[in-house]
Amino acid sequence: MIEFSQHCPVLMTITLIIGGALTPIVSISRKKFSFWWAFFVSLLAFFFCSCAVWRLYTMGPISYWLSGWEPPYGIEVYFDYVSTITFLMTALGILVIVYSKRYILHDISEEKLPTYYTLVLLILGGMVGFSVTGDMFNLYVFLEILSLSGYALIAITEEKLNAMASFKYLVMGSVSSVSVLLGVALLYNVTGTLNMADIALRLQQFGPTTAVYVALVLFIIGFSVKAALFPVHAWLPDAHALAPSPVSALLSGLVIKIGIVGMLRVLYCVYKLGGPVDFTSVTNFMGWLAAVTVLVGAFFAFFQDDIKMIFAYSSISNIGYILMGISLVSFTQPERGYLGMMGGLVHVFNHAIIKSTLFLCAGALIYKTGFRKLSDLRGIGKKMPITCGVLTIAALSIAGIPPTAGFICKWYIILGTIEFGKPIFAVALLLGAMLVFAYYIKIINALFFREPNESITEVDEAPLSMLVPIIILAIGCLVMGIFAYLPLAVIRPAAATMLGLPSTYLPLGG
Amino acid sequence: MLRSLDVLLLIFLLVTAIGVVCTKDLLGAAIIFSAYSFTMAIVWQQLGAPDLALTEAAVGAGVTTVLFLIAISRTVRREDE
Amino acid sequence: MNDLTELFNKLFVNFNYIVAATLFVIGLYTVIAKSNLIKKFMGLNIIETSVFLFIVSSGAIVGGKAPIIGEGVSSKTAFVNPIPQALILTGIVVAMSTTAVALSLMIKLYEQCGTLNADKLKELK
Amino acid sequence: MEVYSIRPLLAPMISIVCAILIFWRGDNTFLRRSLSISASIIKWIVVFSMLPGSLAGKIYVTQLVPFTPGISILLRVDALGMFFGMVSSTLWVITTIYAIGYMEGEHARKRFFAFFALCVSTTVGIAFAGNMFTLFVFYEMLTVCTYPLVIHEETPEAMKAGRKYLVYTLTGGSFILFATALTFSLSGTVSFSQPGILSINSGVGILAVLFAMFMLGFGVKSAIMPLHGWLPSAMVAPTPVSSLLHAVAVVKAGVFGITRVTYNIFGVSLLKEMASKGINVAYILMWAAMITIICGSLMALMQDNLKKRLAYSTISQLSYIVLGVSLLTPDGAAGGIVHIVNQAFMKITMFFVAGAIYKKTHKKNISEMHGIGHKMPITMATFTVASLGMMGLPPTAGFISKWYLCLGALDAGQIIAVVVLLISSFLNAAYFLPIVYRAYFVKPPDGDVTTDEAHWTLLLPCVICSLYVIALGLFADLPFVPLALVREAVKQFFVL
Repeated sequence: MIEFSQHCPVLMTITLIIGGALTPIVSISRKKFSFWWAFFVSLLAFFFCSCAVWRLYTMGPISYWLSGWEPPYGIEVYFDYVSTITFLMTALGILVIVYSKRYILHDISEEKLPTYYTLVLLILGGMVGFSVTGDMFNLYVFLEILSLSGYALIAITEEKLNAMASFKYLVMGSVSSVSVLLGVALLYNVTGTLNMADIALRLQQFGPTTAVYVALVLFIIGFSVKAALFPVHAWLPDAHALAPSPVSALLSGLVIKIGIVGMLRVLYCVYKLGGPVDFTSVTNFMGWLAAVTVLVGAFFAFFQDDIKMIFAYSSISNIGYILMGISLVSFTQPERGYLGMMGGLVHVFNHAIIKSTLFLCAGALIYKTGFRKLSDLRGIGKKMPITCGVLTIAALSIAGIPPTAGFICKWYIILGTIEFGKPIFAVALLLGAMLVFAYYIKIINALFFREPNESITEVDEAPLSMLVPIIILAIGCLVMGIFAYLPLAVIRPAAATMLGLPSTYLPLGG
Repeated sequence: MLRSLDVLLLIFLLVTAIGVVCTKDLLGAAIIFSAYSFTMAIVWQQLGAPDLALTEAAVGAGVTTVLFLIAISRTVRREDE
Repeated sequence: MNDLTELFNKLFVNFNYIVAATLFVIGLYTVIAKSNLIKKFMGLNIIETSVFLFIVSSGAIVGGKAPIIGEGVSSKTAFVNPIPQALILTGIVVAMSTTAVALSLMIKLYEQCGTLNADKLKELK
Repeated sequence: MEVYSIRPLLAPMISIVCAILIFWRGDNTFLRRSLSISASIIKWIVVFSMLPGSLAGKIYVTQLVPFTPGISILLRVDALGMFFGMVSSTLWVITTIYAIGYMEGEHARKRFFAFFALCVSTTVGIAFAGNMFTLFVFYEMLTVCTYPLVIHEETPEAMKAGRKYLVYTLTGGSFILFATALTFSLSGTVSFSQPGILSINSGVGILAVLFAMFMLGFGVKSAIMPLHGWLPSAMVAPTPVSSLLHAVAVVKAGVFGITRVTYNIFGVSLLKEMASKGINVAYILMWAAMITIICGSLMALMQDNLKKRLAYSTISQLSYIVLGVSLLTPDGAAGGIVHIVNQAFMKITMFFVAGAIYKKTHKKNISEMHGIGHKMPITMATFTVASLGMMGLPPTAGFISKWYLCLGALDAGQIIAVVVLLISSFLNAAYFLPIVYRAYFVKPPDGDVTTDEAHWTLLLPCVICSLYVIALGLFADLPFVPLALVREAVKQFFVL
């Protein structure tokens, strides 16, 4: 078991990518078989991931050299505490695939089913690979795999606007990828290695040069685009709102988190707190941008009538929370950043769960009624009580109402800002949360408390294959909030190791 | 010290790039782009990367150009349309 | 006069980098300023190749040999560093796939909207 | 003495289970009614089974899930919590009976009763919260659960009121959240304890800011001026909601929070120490309360809509409690806290009467209520009793609170507070007695004086409450009335 679990991080990545590539072949005679294949592949990946996580928490991080090549020639797969996000990715992947079974035929023809599932598996594989690799160049490769599948998934429907949204995303995404690649190259130039741990060591030797600073800025720019931080967020609303709902769930729930994971890797695994490069001026700036992002996202969401557009803008706002949390770090006193880091990391998980719930619920409403505007969906709550009930739970959760999942991150980030001496950020966060709640209450009002729309009288509850995933996710929203110590226990070592503290570090309130 | 051939190649690279930007006819731009990629392939060779030169010649000058040509043939030919 | 020679020398030594930077700027200009989507994408390709040029140049040793083991090769030092090239190889393929995806998107867009002009597409929305 | 017990958890859970069952099978009228009533009675029994222990100084504790190191969701029933829990669970029983009668024939009754139960559950949660964090969790839940009740009518006016309510209370909630986090950051704990958890070493300035934030937060629900704007507009809700939630649960949650912060987070000694260093936050709070008392009464005078007048009267009366708490003397605190229950019973009677009149005659305005006392004598009699209580005349409950408040004010040397209380009594008389006068001594316009009382489900709660108002006044010193519990709580606060 121990021997086997060591291979798991590699196995799950390979399973997803090869499985994805094989999908068109296995479903050549029956297009619909591609669903079962994708389901099976994602289950397998989930199993591998569980093994890896189990090993991580019993024996510590897994460092694995592909085909046994020693550094610096081989490629390292490094499954550390931050990589636990892969657990979420694979789990969410299964739910999204199950959900797609009925839903996706609403958006695409049966001919395209294998393509769709291929892309879903590839995007999952890209994300999983991105989170477990210990090699800078592989980071770039996986980033491209997942981005390309993402562009294609957005444009998979025949809608007119989708291709445009996808193209906008593609141009922004390509520029960001190039900037990441350039960053990798600069770092390689200075240190002569691509392995993250090696780079970190050698940076210590070579000291800070201009190239190292430039590389840092390039990484931050590149990953900011992927995470949709404020000035470079413009691609997100269209892309996330127009994609088929399960794809929106993946994109908003997980893909934007890739930018966050990338930043965590670069800032806290490669450059490192207390290392040769004092990057706190950069994180400081990021913190301010994040505060603006929170408000901008929340503000624009207010003027939307399209239900998925609202969710997309609120994703921008929530990415702001996360970035605010992870940028509250002090270079010389890492423990001061602990609570904020906890908040940011917890919200990476919670927002993934909540936002996918929201998008999947929106998908169920669209699937049943064909409407996506709030003014058309009014009064649907009585016809589809379960979907709308779940949507309400998720909406309360994202507004940070206790005892749901969204509240924990709010609590931690506020604690973090106080500990860090920047209560102004907390003000931005609370104001943002208020705005968020204002438009979610608009949704709840429309669903439950307004005169029903006459044209949707013949509507009943969504099919089971769509209900089951959203109910599971809704339970997740509640459990992560009420039994908050469970996710916190999982994330605590991640926050500590990111800051260079021992993984058992436990301050007051941590 | 760079050899003068390299310098010439690099300058030609710049010229073709500007050509790509300035040509209003997309078909022409695509062909200039192909020339650009070929030049790049030779630059790779000069920099001691024959494998890259091969790939660039095949993928950059070949496949990408063909893709551009297909796209142009199925859409517009003039830039301002 | 001496200063000028030195300047030229410096320019020559760094000529690869200068060209890469210039190409980057040309590409960026195309992406931002041109309204035709296909043109935009050519610009993006130029940006990508400029980055590749930069990386390979940084790995190159002038007068070094290709990293291929053959007859009469004994010392390792004269080789060009192979890792950047391996990276670029992947990079070229990735750039090609991005182009493929982008162009197929454009064809789709053109079929639906009848134009590839970014400004006109914005109006259509 | 702390005793582990499941009962503190059981009390809020009963209402939650009841709410879930109503959501599930609430379309059946009989099932809905019997569920509501039986749950409220079971809950009442559970809460009251803890009363003897509480009186004897026992503290019942249920530790729920740990949240983070140093914080857990903790239910802890001390004397003050027991007191508030008792008030809300008793009034739930009475209001449930009333609501069954009142909501007859209204729309969306399933939703109404389910959220009603949820609100009571969260109120009891607030009462039993063992630390600031738990209190905040329930406080926010209360805000959310009340929303569907406020907008029950679904008219544009109701929606507007609901929006206003949310904006006010959630902003307040944000202040509390920030203040709670700051408290945790300063002291490393958020548990309520005697005599408080903060220390003067944190710096007087930051403590003053902290206190101000708590007061801004809780001040919204306790409707301290100028944070009161939501309360009058929220009166568009159906009467049972106005009565239980806007006379008892929501607003009292606010003053309860203020009490907790003053005595269990800051503590009397710390506040006095701060005062000696030049920042007397309690004094400022006292002035805010006094201004609210007078202004609220004056605005009540100007209202013609009965429920609106009651709402402004509530604003004024709530500040009695805040005033008592801010005096920082044992008698003042006792007067303030006991006014939680006294004001609750008096105000709920009045709301019930307003509702009964509306249900019977569809009259909302006082100027239309000529001779209503002839038609509905029992109803109006209960209203009269409550009015006398509001004025603070013996032997009603209102007298007890006013007596203790005055004693406390004299102890604290604040003659001005006594004056304010007296003026307020006159103002109370000025806006309640005309109603009574009009009801009894002005002939109805149609000359019809036949008795025509409301349905018994509406009448009975009025009668019970008004009897209770008198009983509280007459038998204030018996061991099982709220005053005894308040004395126990005050003993804990002032370490007597």
